Amino acid sequence: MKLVFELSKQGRASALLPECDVPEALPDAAFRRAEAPALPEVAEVDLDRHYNGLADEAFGVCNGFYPLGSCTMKYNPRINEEVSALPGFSDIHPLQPEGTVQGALEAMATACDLLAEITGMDAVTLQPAAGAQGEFTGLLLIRAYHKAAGDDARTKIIVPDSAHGTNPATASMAGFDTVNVPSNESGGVDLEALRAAVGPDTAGLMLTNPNTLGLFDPNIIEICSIVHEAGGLCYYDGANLNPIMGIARPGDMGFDCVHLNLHKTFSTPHGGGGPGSGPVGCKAHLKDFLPAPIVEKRDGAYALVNPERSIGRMKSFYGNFGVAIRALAYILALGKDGIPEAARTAVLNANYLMSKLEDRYAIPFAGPCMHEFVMDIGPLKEETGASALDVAKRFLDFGMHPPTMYFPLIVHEALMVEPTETESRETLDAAAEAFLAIWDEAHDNAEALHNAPLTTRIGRPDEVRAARNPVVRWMPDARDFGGSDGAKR
Amino acid sequence: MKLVFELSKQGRASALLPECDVPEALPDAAFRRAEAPALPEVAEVDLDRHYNGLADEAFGVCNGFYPLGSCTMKYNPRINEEVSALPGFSDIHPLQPEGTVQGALEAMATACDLLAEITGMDAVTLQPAAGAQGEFTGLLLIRAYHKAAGDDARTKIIVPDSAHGTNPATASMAGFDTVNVPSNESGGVDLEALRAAVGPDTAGLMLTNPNTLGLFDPNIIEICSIVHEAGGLCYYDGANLNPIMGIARPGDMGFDCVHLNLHKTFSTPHGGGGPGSGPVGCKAHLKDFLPAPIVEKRDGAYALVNPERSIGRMKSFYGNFGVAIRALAYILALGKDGIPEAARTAVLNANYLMSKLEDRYAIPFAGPCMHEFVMDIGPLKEETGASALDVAKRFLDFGMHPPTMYFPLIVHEALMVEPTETESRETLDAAAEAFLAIWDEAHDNAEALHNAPLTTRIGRPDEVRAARNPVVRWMPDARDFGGSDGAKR
Amino acid sequence: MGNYLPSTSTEREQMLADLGYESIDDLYAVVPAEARVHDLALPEGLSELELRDRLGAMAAKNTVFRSVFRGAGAYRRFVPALVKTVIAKEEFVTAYTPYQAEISQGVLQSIFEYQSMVCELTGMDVSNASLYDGATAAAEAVFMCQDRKRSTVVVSKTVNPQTIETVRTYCEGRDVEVVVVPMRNGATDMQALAEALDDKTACAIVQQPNYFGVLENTGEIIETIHEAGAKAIVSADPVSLGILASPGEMGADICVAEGQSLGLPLSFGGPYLGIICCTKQLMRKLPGRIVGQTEDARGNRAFVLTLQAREQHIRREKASSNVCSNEALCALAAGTYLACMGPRGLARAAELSCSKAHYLAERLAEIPGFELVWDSPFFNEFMTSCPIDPHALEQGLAERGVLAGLPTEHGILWCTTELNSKTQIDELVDMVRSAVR
Amino acid sequence: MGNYLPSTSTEREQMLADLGYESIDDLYAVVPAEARVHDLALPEGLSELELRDRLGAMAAKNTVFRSVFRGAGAYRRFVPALVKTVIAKEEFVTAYTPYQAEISQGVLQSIFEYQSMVCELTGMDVSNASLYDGATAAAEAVFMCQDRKRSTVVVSKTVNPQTIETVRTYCEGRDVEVVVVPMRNGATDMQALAEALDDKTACAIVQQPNYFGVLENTGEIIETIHEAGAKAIVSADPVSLGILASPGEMGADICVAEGQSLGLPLSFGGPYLGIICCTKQLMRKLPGRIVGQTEDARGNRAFVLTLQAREQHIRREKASSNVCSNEALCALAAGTYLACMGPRGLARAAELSCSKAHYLAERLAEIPGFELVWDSPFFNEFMTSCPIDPHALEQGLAERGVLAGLPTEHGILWCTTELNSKTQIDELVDMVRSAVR
Repeated sequence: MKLVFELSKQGRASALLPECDVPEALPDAAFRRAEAPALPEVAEVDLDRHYNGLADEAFGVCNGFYPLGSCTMKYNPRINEEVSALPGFSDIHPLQPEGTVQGALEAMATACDLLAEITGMDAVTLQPAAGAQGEFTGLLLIRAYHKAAGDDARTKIIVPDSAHGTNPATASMAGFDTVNVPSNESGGVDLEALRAAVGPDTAGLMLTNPNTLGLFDPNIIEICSIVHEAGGLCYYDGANLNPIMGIARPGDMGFDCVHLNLHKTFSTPHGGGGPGSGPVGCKAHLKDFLPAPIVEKRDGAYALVNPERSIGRMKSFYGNFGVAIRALAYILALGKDGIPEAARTAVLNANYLMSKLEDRYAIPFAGPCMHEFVMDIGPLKEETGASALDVAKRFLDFGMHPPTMYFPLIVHEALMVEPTETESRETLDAAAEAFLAIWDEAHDNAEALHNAPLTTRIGRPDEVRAARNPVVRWMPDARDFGGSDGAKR
Repeated sequence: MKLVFELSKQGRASALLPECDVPEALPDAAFRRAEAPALPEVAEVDLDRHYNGLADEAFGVCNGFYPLGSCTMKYNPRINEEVSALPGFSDIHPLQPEGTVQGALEAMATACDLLAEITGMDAVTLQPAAGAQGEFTGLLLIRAYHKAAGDDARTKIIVPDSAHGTNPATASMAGFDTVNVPSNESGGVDLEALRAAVGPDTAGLMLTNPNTLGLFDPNIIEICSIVHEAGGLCYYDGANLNPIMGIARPGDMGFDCVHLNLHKTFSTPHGGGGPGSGPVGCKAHLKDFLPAPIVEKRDGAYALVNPERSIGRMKSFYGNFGVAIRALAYILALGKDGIPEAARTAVLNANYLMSKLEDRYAIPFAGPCMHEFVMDIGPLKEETGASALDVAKRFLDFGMHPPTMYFPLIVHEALMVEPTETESRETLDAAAEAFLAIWDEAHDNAEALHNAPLTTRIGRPDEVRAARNPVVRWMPDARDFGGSDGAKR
Repeated sequence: MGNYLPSTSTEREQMLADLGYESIDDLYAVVPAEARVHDLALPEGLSELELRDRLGAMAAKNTVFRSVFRGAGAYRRFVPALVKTVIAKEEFVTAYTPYQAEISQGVLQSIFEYQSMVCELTGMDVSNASLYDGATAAAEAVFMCQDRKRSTVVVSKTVNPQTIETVRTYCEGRDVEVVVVPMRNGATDMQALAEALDDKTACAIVQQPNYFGVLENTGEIIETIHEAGAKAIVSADPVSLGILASPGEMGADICVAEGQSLGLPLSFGGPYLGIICCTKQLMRKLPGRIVGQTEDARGNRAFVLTLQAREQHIRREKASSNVCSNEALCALAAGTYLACMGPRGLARAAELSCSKAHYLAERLAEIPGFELVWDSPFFNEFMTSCPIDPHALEQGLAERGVLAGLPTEHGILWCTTELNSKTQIDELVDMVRSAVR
Repeated sequence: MGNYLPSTSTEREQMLADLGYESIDDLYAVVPAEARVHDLALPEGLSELELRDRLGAMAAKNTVFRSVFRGAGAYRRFVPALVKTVIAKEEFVTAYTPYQAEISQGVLQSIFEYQSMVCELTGMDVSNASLYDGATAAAEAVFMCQDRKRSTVVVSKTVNPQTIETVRTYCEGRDVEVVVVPMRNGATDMQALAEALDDKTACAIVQQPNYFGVLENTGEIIETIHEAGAKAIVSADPVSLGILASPGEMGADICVAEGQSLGLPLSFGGPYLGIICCTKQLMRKLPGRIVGQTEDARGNRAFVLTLQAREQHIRREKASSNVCSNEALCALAAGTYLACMGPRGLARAAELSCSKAHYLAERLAEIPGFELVWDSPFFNEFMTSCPIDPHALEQGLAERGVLAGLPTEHGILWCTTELNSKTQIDELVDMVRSAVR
């Protein structure tokens, strides 16, 4: 594929804007740029083909099975795209008078109520733009809570070693130190280690449950108690809510606040890496600290109000509204029966697929699993030389997206498989057959696997070269970017 | 690719419709069907992937060069899709009170006016659904005209031997006999033959100009005169209007009526074979015969009225309205300068591409051509064994759509190439290189060409088998379709 | 001004120079001066922004009704979101007729699937790839039945009048007589039908449910037609076939239908979808494109346009139809719609439409002057009397965002579909009640 | 009720049986009873038809204004039809972050192109793949500048107040001081700025054109910041960069921008697009995803996510940012927008926006009481006084389909873009005139 810049010819353009119908009034030369930006000049027909070509080289849930562990790549219903694009939602200004956006505020309030019910929380904000920002918000709530209580000594956040990297990174952003606690042999939190870790410096615990091994921690209530008894708060990382939504609630487990990834659990599309949405829910004792503004109904009308002791604003306006509309549509469609049914089916599908693989592939922690399971490719690698990377890359040749690779870190050759509930038995069977075929190939000719994928337009890219000699932009001929060999026209 | 029926599992479905909110009231059993139709039962996720898979196996103008002669596969502007989908156009009932559809009627009237100006006609109907139906309409106008004049002897329609098959077929549908006239050595109408053919039985002439060889007939005015002098009318087949729109008008050449293919000249998309739209324009003396209804402005408001001596209705309602909106948008965008500029560029592009090929490939009629040109693969076939089919199929391997094959019939191994104006020089150069490479391949190893295409998912299908033993539908297991081996579940 | 040309004027001049011409006019040398345009009276071209404003303003002048109780051949129905997604895919939208099978399997297979679903729905053996609309499908069906011995056409008065008009126009070219059979109690008059048929009759057309919503005794009608040695053409409502007896099981020779209900918007009357399908005996008379299944040399299943010997580009003046363009994208919509709905979804749509019509009829009957005109069984459309000027009623409702039933010579023709909720119906009844007060 | 499950309950029971379980609850055995939901207080699920009605009713309660004269950080601008087409493509919409480069070249290349265009537009060396929005981009930019010696932040009062608030929230976690510099005649007070900077200052943020539409002397400001040894962060309006001096050429270290103007709808405030780019010296401090060019073993050009050593999944608690999701689809929209517009189209958008604002300002000034609050040069937004209650004016205009400028403590902040035709502006002025009469 050519770069769009490589399609550019001087003077080409589409006729998009009219001539000026008022007297021209432009800024003084002092404010003007010296030369025009070297944006591409391409005719519409060639742009159209360019982006169709790029789309052909993208792979979405619409193209096939996507068992990317921890990412919950479920089907994105088309109706959600349709309703979120309604002009009444998509063409309203965030600073319109409240009286002219009552429907939008109603949608937000409804989404908050439904999410609060699903998580067992008392209040929800839609403002965080993604899970990571939700985590940051949650930790700022915890920080504000302790601060309001005059308790400045609580500087530490406890994080299990199986956690996503965002957890410790977020703790740092929020000014906390991270204390890692190890997993026990069943993959859950080591209670003794936790007891040893908590103390008067404990601000809180961040926990994903089911954890990144796909296991629900049976000690969850005790875990929360231990933290609470030490004076800390418990933060629920909602990345893995999908298998328990409508079945069990973080609030009832003892968590004080929670973030959700609407782009995972609530079926909003991932968009190639965003936009996501990371609403945060909290119990009543944290509600006054929520970021500003939140939606409330007052005297029969919805209004945006600032919580009393708000931690402030996390971003512009009210969050990724368009994403929230999609999630709202999803929850309204599923309703009280559909939500737990989706969760149960996610768990069933994961266990079904795992059962087809466990005779060949090592499953490091005993099941049943929840929505996902981790395979350890270590034994296969030792035996045949085929690594988790090799297995994943070969999986591409079967027209499916590989599982998450090399995560969680506590399993060195991990492949993390999350089928989600929106896959049929036929799809799961086809995936199992592919994995088993690869297992056979590893034993027959592991060398060949190192060259996988074989059927994609490009082979494995040289990532080391990319990082060592970064070429991160196209560069017009006339200029150059430092010492690097920028992509040239 | 599986058939959608092969994805079906009993009981699968999407939750699309609600329960009934009024008392159930259904027809008596006597009116009910014995068993449910065996429609597929497939989940939304699998349907979504199915249709994405089918789309991957379709090739449109959005995917690349499409020089399909006589089809004018120009770029379909995206804005036209957008405006035609506006609820104010797409969600209005054809039988709404006229006061509630003034904008729709205005759009139709505007389109008619613009098309009349471009063709040099006095009135236009948008009713015909496609070019072929436009032809039928035109011939019914001619028939009605002679009938109204009490002239029952005019039973013959003259058609040149280079004409599209629709011309003679239409003449038959309209109750006329067809008289074929041969082409002269320059590819135009043989004037002597025409003079010999006309007479008191001549109802009219159907002519495409430029003709299917891409040649503008220099004798066009004399041709029309000859027919008129014999008492016949002249029908302009608008299939090839693109190179002369805004440059020369059928009305000024002497034609009495004309059809247009909005899906060719006016950039509305072909949709994989329709919907098209075939408006018919006519001079004042035919206006009263136009199909009912047509749009007129009366007392400041638009109204649908039935012409006095209308030939009747060609189809339901007012034509392919949604297609007409796209064409209207196109004409309004191009305007008085853009329309002829598009025509000129279409001609330039055709001549440019022809000039790159004429040293190798035989061009049976001397240029310059108009919007398209015909190559004769006969000499190449004689020399190497590579046929027009072989060349076309090999062209597929270059990621482009082949030219029209084996048409016009007067060139036995014809390839008819129409690049259109919406292709860049780079694209034309790439196409020329592909044709020249194929010419070399034919000389190096013609055998290999017989197996082309090599890079498509399927190779050349067995068309004889398809016609001899027709399997034209999938069949559920339990039933069978006559003696044929219907596709089975 | 737009033009969608990739090449700039500079590039075009260069290309022209490469060709050895000085002016683009040199390429037009053969065009006689008398035919040349001198001052094209078109407006100046518009930028995309202006174009959106201009067309947007026209669209805004049309009323998009909140609720619609009018059908009469065009129906506002539920369209699954997936259908809209599928038919917006550029690969489908911008492709030509699938002549090049090797790169067109997606389009070909979608049509093959459409043909199969149409056969399932109608109970017929063979469907083509579609025609322009229901009315032209009926006219083409007539052409299929005509031969030297039998050429006249009998049509029931209860068939959609636009269909009758279209059949007349098509038959006009060949000077064929079209006999219209009167109706009785809203349905085809059986006795008059039998009398209209004779040994010149090529075929007879009936509609089920008929134009007035009434359920015809299709079986008996077809029997009568067959007894006269003519072919029976049934025009069906495709959604109703979710529960109604199929033309195939009733013995029809040809079934035609307006397919707009299957996932297409109202779009002020077009583009719509002409469904035509027939018994296998008539297969080789079917007009238009047909997709068939075959194999490539490697043994892959493959689809192609087939039975082309029927068509105009081969037969020329001997072809029975000149059709080439079909409504492929509309057929894709219909196929996707049927796949989304499935047998149960389609049945539900039919059931809801029917039940709601009966509820509406009952509720309207509470208002003096709104009686059912006929006591025949009906499906989702029905005719009532109207005690006031129906156009005044229509106008009053229109101002409140509701499109009333269609005023006709017999009364008002009401229609409901799955989109008309009970709330909408009750609201309508209230509006009607206050309108006649 | 929807559920989007392909498997039927029968199939699921069978799968469960295959696994050797009797009940799905067996798989949940580890979940303690106290955490189990007993009666989930959610409404019954809806069919697609009901869902469309329900959400449609909510959407219908919002006013979509015919003309909009309000900006203040969110702009209704022209969006080319092609942009809407591209970002609706399911392959882009439903893909994950492009971890698997071999099947994600389309997404990766689109981001690489986006990064390149952003660099061109801003004059900076390196862009990331995007952040959440302009405000969070500013906050992340602050994090890039902080080290042990220098950690405080200076922000001009003329920066969008939501950006200031967001920076404050982000800095709160690390107890970092945020100093706000006052303004003078609608622009940053240069003397106050110089005084606010000291040897603890990590960076200072200014906005061009600023929140009030006024054009800042960016060059002088950046010089002042650099003289104090701090980094200069410029928040830019990306459309204005079609003609305005780029932050890069003025010497900025980091440029951030709200990218919503580049082809994204207003969407009640999100999703928007956080643009962040910097000098090559700061490249390895840039947060979020970055796409780089490399080759595969066969020598094909290939794109990958690169410089991952910066990111949270590698560095964990040592990462300077926790960002993982970016706004890839919004970046695709922006890249497509910029490719559609090209350098001349973007300049035209900037010129139209600016010219129209000056025309509007002039016309409004004809009405007594609507004077410009400051006499500083402005771009496409400006502040006027208002002789009546601004909310009454807002209300009056809203009833006529026009969204007035934003009422603020300083007056009314008006905005024009290329979408405001002279006709619209004249109409607005007439409405305002009658409102104050």
